[in-house]
Amino acid sequence: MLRSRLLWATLIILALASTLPLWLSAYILGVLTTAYYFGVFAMSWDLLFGFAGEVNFGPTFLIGLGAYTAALIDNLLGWPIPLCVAAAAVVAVVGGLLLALPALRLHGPYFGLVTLVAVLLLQDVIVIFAHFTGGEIGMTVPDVLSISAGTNYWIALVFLTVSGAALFFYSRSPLGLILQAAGQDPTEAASLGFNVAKHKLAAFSVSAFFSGIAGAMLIFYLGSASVDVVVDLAIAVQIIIAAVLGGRRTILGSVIGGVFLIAAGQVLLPLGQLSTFVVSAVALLVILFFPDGLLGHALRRGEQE
Amino acid sequence: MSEARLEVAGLTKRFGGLVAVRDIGFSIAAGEILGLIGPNGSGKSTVMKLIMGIERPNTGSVRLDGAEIAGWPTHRIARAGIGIVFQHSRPLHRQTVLDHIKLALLPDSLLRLAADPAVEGKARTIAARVGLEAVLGRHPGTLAFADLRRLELAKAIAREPSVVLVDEPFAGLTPSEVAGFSELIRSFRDEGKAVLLVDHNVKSVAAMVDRVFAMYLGERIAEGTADSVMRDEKVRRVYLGGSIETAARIRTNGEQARPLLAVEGVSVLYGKAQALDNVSIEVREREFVSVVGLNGAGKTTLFNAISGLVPYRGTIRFAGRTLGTISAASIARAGIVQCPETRELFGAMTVEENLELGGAHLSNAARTEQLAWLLDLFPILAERARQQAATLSGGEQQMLAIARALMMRPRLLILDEPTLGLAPVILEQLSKALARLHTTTEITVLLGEQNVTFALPHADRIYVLEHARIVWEGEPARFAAEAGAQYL
Amino acid sequence: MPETIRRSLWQPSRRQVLAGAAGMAGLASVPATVRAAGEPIKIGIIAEASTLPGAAIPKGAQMAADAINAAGGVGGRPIELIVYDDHVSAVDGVRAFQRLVQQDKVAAVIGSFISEVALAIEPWSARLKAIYITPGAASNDISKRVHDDYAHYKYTFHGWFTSYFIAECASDSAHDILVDQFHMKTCVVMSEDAAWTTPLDAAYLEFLPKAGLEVLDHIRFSPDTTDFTPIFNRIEGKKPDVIMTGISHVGVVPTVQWKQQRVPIPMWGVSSQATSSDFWKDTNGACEGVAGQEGAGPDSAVTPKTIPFTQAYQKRFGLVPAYCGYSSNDLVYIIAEAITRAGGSTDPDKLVTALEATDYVGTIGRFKFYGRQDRFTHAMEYGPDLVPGVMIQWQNGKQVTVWPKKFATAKVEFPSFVKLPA
Amino acid sequence: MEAVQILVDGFAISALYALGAVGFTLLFGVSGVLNLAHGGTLVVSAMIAWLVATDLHLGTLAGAPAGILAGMVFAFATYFAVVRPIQRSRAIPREETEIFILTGTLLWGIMCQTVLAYCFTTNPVTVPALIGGVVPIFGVRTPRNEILIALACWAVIGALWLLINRTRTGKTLLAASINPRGLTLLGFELSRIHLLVWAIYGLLAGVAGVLLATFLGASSDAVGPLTASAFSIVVLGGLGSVGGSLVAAYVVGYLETITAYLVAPTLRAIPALVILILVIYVLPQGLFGRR
Repeated sequence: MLRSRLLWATLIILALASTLPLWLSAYILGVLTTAYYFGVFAMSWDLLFGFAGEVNFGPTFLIGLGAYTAALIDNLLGWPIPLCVAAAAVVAVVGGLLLALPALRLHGPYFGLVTLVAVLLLQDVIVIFAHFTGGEIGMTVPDVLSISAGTNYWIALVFLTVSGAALFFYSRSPLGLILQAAGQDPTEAASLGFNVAKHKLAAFSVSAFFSGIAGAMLIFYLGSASVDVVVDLAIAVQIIIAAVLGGRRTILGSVIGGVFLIAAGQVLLPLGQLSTFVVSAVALLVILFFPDGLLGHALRRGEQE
Repeated sequence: MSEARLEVAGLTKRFGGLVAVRDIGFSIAAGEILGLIGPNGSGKSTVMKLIMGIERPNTGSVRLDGAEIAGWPTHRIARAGIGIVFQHSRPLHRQTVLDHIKLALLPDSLLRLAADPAVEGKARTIAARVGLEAVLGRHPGTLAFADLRRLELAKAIAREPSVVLVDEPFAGLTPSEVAGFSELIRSFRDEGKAVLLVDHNVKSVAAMVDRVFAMYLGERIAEGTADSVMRDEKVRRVYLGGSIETAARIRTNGEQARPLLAVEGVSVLYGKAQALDNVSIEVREREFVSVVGLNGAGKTTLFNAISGLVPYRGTIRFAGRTLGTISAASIARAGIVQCPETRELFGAMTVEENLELGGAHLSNAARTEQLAWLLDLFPILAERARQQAATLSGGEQQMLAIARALMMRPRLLILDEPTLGLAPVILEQLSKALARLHTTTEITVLLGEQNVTFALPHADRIYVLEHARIVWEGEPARFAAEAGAQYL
Repeated sequence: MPETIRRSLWQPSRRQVLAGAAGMAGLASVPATVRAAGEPIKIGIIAEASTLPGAAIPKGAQMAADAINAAGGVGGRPIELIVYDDHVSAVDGVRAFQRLVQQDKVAAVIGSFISEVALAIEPWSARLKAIYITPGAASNDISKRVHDDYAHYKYTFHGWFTSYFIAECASDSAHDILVDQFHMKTCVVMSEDAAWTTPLDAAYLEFLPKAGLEVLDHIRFSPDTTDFTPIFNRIEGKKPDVIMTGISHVGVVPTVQWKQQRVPIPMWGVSSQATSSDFWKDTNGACEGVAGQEGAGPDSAVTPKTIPFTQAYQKRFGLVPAYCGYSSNDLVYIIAEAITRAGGSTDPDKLVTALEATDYVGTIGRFKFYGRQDRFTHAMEYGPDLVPGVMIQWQNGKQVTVWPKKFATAKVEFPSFVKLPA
Repeated sequence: MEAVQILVDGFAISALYALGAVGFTLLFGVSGVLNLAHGGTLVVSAMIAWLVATDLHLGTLAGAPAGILAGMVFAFATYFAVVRPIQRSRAIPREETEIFILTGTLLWGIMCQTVLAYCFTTNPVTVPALIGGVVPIFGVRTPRNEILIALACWAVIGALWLLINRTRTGKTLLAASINPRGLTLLGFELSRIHLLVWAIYGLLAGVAGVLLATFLGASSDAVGPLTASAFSIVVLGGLGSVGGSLVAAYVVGYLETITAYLVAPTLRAIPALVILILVIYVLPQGLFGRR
């Protein structure tokens, strides 16, 4: 049975991943740490695109909201990290609901643009209130999760596992089923008695919840929050690419895509500027030749059996 | 017969200017099957959508067990007890048949993260009832067409609705499958459900409905038992255009004429649905041939195959040359020009511009000449020359579509359902125009119609298409006797 | 340097050199052409090859490393540079820094002329206890942090003028030339909205009045502004005698539009991109008359080392160094000396002590770092006898030094459309 | 006085926006493709124009055509390397072609940006204006070049209008945007029409790019922002509606200029964005949207 095989594979990979700190250099761990948070971003995006059928060009709107909320609270109120993260989650969810409202009215490129603009606006607001947010510079946070690469890695891995499990089971649960139906054919879903709006709002909140937390954790790992890390459209693009690369509608595939993007970017660092070029070129080729994405391809194979 | 489950009264729906449904009213009692029939564009599907809340009525009321539900959101109506079986649906690719049925059984709650165990059992019973038990574990992509329809049926009845709406229950099914479905639908009646069957024509549903409600151009034209409706004059005129007459026509060309188009053993599959089954027809030079058949019989598919718009098995030869792989556009340039059911006009452009585009491949001289001739053939278009195509009346649009096709100077003109949703007076004009084409030009015409009276006078030969197969071929004269009876 | 890349489109030979600037692998593995032997001393470089100043960092540093190695290295050990590009992104900068420290185990990191990036790296220099020196970022906060929390931040040094001193330097020059020679009385401050300009503007507002220029207005614009017409019009509305600029991320666009629109007011102050010898071509000569603060100019000997270095650099890379070229070169020497002073040890704490004792005459002046009591702890000391700073002006396609007097090679001239006070 | 200034300055900018957006919307209208590498096309033509005009010292008169040509070449590259493969791929389900084209062109744009940054740095380049100098308009000192740009933009847009409404070829484009199936039935090969529209797109974007380079300057960093602004203008005007995007361009252009003058240069972009969201929310099809 395919499902269980996927489960086993995941468990084995997790087991392996958890041993990495024992034999990998601090630097590589650092790269993987960011990659894991990135994976959560991509999974949350896939929940919206793959299941709710909403193309969100602005995942960084939710991430940025979370990240900056946490950063501001930590700086201004000096709350402990867990509280900051919790607050980040709340604000992100509110943002998610805001984003969901147009989603119920608009479709295709039109909704896409709104999400895009949401990011640009957030960016501008951050710059305007530079006095608090540090504007273009970004702001450093007094607290960090840990300075030990190992610990940071563990934290990220645990967080990735938890949110991965949550999102995966949500997507595979009855709710996920309904969501998928609603995303694919709202009319039919409605005539089966499902309140499409309700379920989409739920999906947006869940996606926002994890994006927000991940954003907050990321900046507590990096020790600083800046627009080009958690808000910039370039990041949003990377997230989308990661999800499509890993395989739409697979949730877990997004992690693979995310790790691939970040890792590739680092491996190619000696290429200087051109590293970005190579990564995007590879991504483009994958999209052209394996449109189902890496994991999606594997699963599709499995289904044919 | 018990009290009315579903009561519809004074239902009216406008889309912009056009009135799709005008003052429709009927009621269905528990344990009753009502057939809602009418040709394409008669508004019957809109009525169904209005009941389901997919479209909001402008005026009128819809009562379910006495409670007013008009204007409710669809999901509320569904939960109130109305189920619908869509004709076309987009199943989820990654879920199994069982998952799909389970989906329909799930509560609309955000808190139920795990389906309760009973669901599984229920789903299996339903599957067994509609005859899906054999394919429970398969993905929709791998299902036969009939099974997909069964799946739709299963989903619709999962919530045990007291009213079931079924859109074209038998479209694309083989006779044996039809029997099976009829059984199922009758069983709904026996459970005291109120059932609404929406279909193009009485015939297909006659066997099982208690009453029939016939619509045309958004209005009620007849209501009563299947037989009474079939005998109803209005209905006959809509479908047959009155008594079948066969204007005796002078043979312009005899058997010896060379065949222009030869369709040999052509079959077409839409996904799993057999849209054409080993069809062979022949059209000779300067001949007018009509393919008559009910909606969904496969006429449009046949024409699209000829025009190279759908992939097919079998061979199609035009003027001795096998079409096979040539692009649709080049087929059109080669001389087979189709004037489709949907007309495909350039709505935002003027009549003139539409015609101009039709003549784009001609030399300037030829174009002006052709244009003059057509404006003479359809004088109304001359008056409307500068008007936007979208703003024309249905009849005028149809004439424009035909004229635009003729601008290409086709050797073979394919006319698909030119009478669709047109008022009788327009039919007259079209009829005349065709007659003139026949007598004054070298053109060959292949006409697809469900309106036999329109088709007969313009035909040298007739093919009858039914359930994707050619079931009769012959001269108009023999049609009434041999095929006419079983046609409606 | 990018502009060489441009030329190199038809001089592929040069592309190799560039591989250095752009893809650092080339340089990283450059074997020390040396008599020096033994375990090499690794120094990390974080560059922005896609920007004018940022691309000068690895070049300047490489010149120093080669020279040191040719001269026998540091106590016999060659210097090896490991160079990464941060794509002008804070997070990439941090990653590059982590990689240099944790993976490549470098003794110290010279990196980035962008305050945003430097400020993001600084906390990591503290957390990882690794020496970090910026060769071109200006924000006061870099050294302010060291001052406020010395124990934590002491591993960071600031190898360039702080915004505060840049403003002071520009204001002094404005006083000597604009006020005394051209009788100017009023100005408008025009700065890009960025980390380094916040303190710069504050200092401008403090020094300019003292220098005799009344500040009529203070305009900040976002670095991605493309249309400067409204800004120039607003400035013109105030009728100032001069525009005091604070621009580094932008440069070409405002300069070109300034010329196109014949804005009758001269631009003076800081214009980092104007320090690149390619600025003339990028602006199609629109920069005629633009004056900007610099460490040293190509044509005047701030120290005996300035001109030889400039010429060697030009010979090797085909252009004169942008300002980070000078500082990066000097900083490699300074680190090398510090390691020698620390008895060859690369232990960070020992290095900090050694660096604090720095007294080195480089290409742009005499380097010292302020102590923990000074407000700009670990920042490069500014002053006539230390690193004096100069004003460079574009005249007929050449960069000439116009201030201070003792280094000046030409008189200040402004283009014809500029209206000067009677 | 300020009012006049805003009027004059806003005009040239808006004209440039309009020209930048028209090709984008035409492309969507006719072939249903949202080309998110649009900014790339503009910058490529700007850079090549600069390369020929300044770096090779051949002057603007040689640079401009070179840049326009480059724009067309890049447009075709986008079509053949990214868009067409996706459209023809059997592995990609029809209903998802759109998101794939979006992602694909997005990636293509990034690739283009990095290559430009590598060869030309992120520093903006400017092509010398064809005519220098300034003339006062109602007392506003206006560079002759800005006037030239406004005229050029409107000349090109006018030519496009003539092409679409007065020539047979143009009408087939219009027809394709209304009802492609109808065209096939009339014997037109859609593939040819797509080639044609990509060529026109490349031409329009090329001209816009070159003009941009003589006015505001263009840098590889501008690839993203240029795409975003064209995208928002086009959606505001209503996807596929050429007239709509002209209006939208002026709305956005003037909003920005007004903000820059009356509020603050830093806030320039914000009001336009807010208005955009509001309009789309109230009119989900944009100002003049058909679909």
